[in-house]
Amino acid sequence: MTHITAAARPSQEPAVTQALAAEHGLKPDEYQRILDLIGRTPSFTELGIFSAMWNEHCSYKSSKLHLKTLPTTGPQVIHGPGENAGVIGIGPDAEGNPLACVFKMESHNHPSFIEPHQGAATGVGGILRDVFTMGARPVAALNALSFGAPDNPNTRRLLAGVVEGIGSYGNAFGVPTVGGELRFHEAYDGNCLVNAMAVGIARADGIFLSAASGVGMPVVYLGAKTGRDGVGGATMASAEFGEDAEEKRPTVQVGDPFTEKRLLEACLELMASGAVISIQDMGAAGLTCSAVEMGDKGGLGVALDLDRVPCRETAMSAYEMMLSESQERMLMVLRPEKEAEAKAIFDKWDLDFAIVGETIGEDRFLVRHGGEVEADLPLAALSGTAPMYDRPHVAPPAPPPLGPLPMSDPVSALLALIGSPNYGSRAWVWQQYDHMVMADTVVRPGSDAAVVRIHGTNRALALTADVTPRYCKANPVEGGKQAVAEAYRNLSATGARPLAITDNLNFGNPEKPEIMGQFVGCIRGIGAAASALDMPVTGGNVSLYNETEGWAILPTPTIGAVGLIDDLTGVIAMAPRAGDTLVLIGTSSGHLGQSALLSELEGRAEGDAPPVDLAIERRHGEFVRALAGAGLISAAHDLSDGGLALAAAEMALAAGQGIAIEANGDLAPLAWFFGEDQARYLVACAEEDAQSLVNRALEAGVPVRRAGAVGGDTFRLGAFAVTMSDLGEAHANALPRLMGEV
Amino acid sequence: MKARVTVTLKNGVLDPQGLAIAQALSGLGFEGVNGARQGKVIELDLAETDPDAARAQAEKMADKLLANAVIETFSVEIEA
Amino acid sequence: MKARVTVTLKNGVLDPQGLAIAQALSGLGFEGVNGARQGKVIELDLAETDPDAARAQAEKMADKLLANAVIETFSVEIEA
Amino acid sequence: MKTAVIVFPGSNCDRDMAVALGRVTGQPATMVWHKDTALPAGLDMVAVPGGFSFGDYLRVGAIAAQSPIMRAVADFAARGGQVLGICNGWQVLIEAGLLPGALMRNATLKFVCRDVYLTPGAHNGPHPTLAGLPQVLRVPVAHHDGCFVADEEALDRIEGDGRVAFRYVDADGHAAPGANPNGSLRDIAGVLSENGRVLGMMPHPERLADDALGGSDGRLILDRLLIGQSGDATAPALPTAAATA
Ligand SMILES: Nc1ncnc2c1ncn2[C@@H]1O[C@H](COP(=O)(O)OP(=O)(O)O)[C@@H](O)[C@H]1O
Ligand SMILES: [Mg+2]
Repeated sequence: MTHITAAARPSQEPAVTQALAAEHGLKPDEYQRILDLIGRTPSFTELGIFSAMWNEHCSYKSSKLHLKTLPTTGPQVIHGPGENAGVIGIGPDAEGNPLACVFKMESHNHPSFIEPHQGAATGVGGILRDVFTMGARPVAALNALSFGAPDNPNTRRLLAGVVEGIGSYGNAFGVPTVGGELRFHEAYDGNCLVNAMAVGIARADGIFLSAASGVGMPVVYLGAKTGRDGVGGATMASAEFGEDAEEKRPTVQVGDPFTEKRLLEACLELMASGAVISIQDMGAAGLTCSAVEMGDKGGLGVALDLDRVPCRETAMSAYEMMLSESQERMLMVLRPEKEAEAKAIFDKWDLDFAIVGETIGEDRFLVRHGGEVEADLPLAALSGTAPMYDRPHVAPPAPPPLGPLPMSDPVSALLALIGSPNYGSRAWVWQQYDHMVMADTVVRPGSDAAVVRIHGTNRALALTADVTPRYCKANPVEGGKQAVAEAYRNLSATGARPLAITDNLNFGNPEKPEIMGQFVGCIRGIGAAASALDMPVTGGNVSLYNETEGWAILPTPTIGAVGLIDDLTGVIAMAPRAGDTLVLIGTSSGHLGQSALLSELEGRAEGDAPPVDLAIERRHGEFVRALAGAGLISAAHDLSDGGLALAAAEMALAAGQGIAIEANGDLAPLAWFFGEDQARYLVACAEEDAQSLVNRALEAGVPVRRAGAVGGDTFRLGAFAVTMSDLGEAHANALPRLMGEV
Repeated sequence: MKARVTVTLKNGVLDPQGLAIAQALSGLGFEGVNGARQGKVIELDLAETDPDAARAQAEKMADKLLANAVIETFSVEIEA
Repeated sequence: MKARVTVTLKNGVLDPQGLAIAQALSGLGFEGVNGARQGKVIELDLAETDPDAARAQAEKMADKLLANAVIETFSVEIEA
Repeated sequence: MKTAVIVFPGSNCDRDMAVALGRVTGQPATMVWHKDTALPAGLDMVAVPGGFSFGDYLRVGAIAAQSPIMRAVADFAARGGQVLGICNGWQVLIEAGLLPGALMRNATLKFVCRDVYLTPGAHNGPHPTLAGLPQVLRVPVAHHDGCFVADEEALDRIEGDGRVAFRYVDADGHAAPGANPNGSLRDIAGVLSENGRVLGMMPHPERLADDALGGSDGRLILDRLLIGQSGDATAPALPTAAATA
């Protein structure tokens, strides 16, 4: 091994000490682990490499132990967690070739809080790269957003910037952004959440992985040039915000969707040419993480010559190049005989293509720059010996008991809810996203799940992102289950068969036992639901330390889910027809604990979260899909936040038709209309089909009840009524009003 | 009184537009373009008639709204 | 040699961005903003070392690509 | 019928356009790379697709308009060939000098993606190129820079010549606040060249040309441009005059 001598270090580089290690986010015992591992003081560049590899973002040191408990297999799963994105089988294309869906969700929370437009844009860019690195063409994007209270002075600016940033990137790249989530809660005042999901389609026999193979193979750098962007970014993503966040600001990364679009086309051409042995995008801690991962997965070493890295700025040091987070870059191991062909493709697209190293037989990560060895480390140990923690956790305290019901008539309560930023129309958001490019969007945003046709076939993917953080805080296990169950329902309500999920686990500081308790509980719930509903977890992302001065976000494990529709004629939309009968599927107990009604109208977070019975969820979901398959229903919508009243109102607005929901003598009006019992759907059918629907339900052991009828221009909850135009105005103006546009 | 606020990206911040412009100029046969950076200029028509006060006002506006301090810097000129 | 090309909208051409800026400034409590217009500035790093030649070059570039004569005008400054 | 779709780096509706044209003509469209200098022979239509050519950097359409292929497109138009520019394609045709006016940032400053309603033509009925279309068509828009501007004199001339291809209207076919998604002057959604052979429009007919996607009014527009031109007696004869702005 070439030993690194202090004398070889450029003089301006700081001496490596425990204090410097601490500035890099390495705890004293972690620094000691490095000293033990390499038997000497690391160089500055090496310290940077360790800090990148061992921070929470790359090493998952607080979460790994628990993530391992999630179910990840199933007949549909081609690649589970561990690759850039999950891969599942989705049947053949028009020529009979097997197709795969490649999808994942990832957070860009901290960067978006610092610079909302660019932070969100680069988040979208990063997740798109994860998908096309695997050989898939992205066909859809979703985003789950959480912001502080509507009246927090930062909220508008962050919302406007994030939405603009997501749009600017996805729209220019040319992927339809078809769905997502948007919520406001004071717990996100100091930490917004931006979770971006991308979904792609590839030939199942044309998936590319990151594991290098073969000794002496050229390692190629592709895409944009390297600048000092985000140096230290991966470290930042894992640090709690504090008073000094201003000073920690690293250079902000700027997204370049034009380069990403060219990179996509060039990579897909390159893959088709047979030149690629393995490929990996450069994400957090770019060159470091990608090179180590390719070597580690392939059981090889990697030698890099930084003199050959295309740089955008002058005099970049090895440390800066190894930690740069410049966007729109890839690393590839190339079949040497294909070099000329590969280079021609990148020349055509005006992108950089440079051989920057090679694979080596020893377990070694060797980095040279300007004639010096800047790093010389055992490669496998960089990820293999990363710390892993079993952090102490306690079950969070039970929420206060459920107090008295609000004093409100149901229609006033509905208008307050549907006119609020949390439950008003999201059109203000998704109209800023091109949700139709690629001309395969069958069900646009604004419904349950979005439906995107598999190009050239008569089948489609259904896509959704869901979580109810209020529930997760009150009862992490039930909340975790509910997030998966709601995703399952959203897919089922479109007629889709749920296939698999990706999770994006956003939490506060895991070093606090209550936060760790939320994390552990949510994972238990997600795991149980994923098993029971046959939706294995194929990948995900963990974002911890979403906390500012001790103020943590609500536990927010966003679930992104994919389902399959075997025939486009079986797609069920949300809009019923005039004259239809509405049937409520599922049991209503009037559960108001942690309900939208209490939290939105009175800011009360009382009572337990609604319990989730997974066997019932499954039975009801299968029942709705069977109804859709039999052509018995004209519309379906799942019940979630705001219960029956909000679901019925959304269906009425989608149809432009009035709806009358009957009262229920067994429950208090607010409990009946706004209770959030799970496993429920509201479906619409022709009056003459209602009886056969009820008969089927009896056979299937599914409780159903007639809930109302469609038609007219009035919306009714029992004896209370509002005109459709007033309802529509409240719904449509909720976000424009927040943004000061109306 | 007219104030002109010029907002440019900080050094080191990626400027995709600038790169594309430089490439396009080369593509058009212009030689010797080592690089290009794009910024914006905002011309303000201010009621203020004192140049120093106008400058101070424009600087405040740039600080508060016209420039994004995280990635941009600005300069102010006052026109007679 | 650096050349700075400033491109602004011709008078009379609708400038939604300028309008929005003026509105936003008033919304932030700045008084006496009679109007705002937004343009762009492109800083070129040219190999040319003669100021006059550099100016001529930059003007050609502006003419050909950087400005759209239908709606915009431009001016060129050469920095030492 | 032979059609071609130009592909610039950053184009992203090129495939959508090719699929829709293929469906209308029954023949695959030829994709033509922006660095090419010639179009395939015997074309019935060249489409300049939507997207973000060159990232929309500098000025929408400006860099693409300087591409080598655009010289060939201009020659084709000058010979009376049919050219269709959608969204970014219209922006490119304007920058290339094939159509008048300019497309500026939307008045809301926001990107907008939604269905809009269009009515063909100016006050005195549709241009012959677009004759026979329904009075109201539903077609989506998706753009950030679709606000059509020109000086009053130019607007009067375009209108006077009957070269307003489409106007934004409400679902009933009337001008209405909120019907115009971008602040375009006189609600103009698309413009034709003097000879009626070059059409630029912001809405995307290729995106609603398939009932599986919830509508096919876009298909009617493409049908009219392609099939109407040879089969329909009301279609204008191939003019020889140059298609200039
Ligand atoms: N950030 C977003 N981006 C795109 N679409 C969104 C976003 N937030 C919400 N939507 C869309 O708005 C609709 C309503 O969202 P939501 O109320 O979360 O639905 P549900 O309660 O059925 O999960 C859905 O179609 C959803 O995809
Ligand atoms: Mg739902």
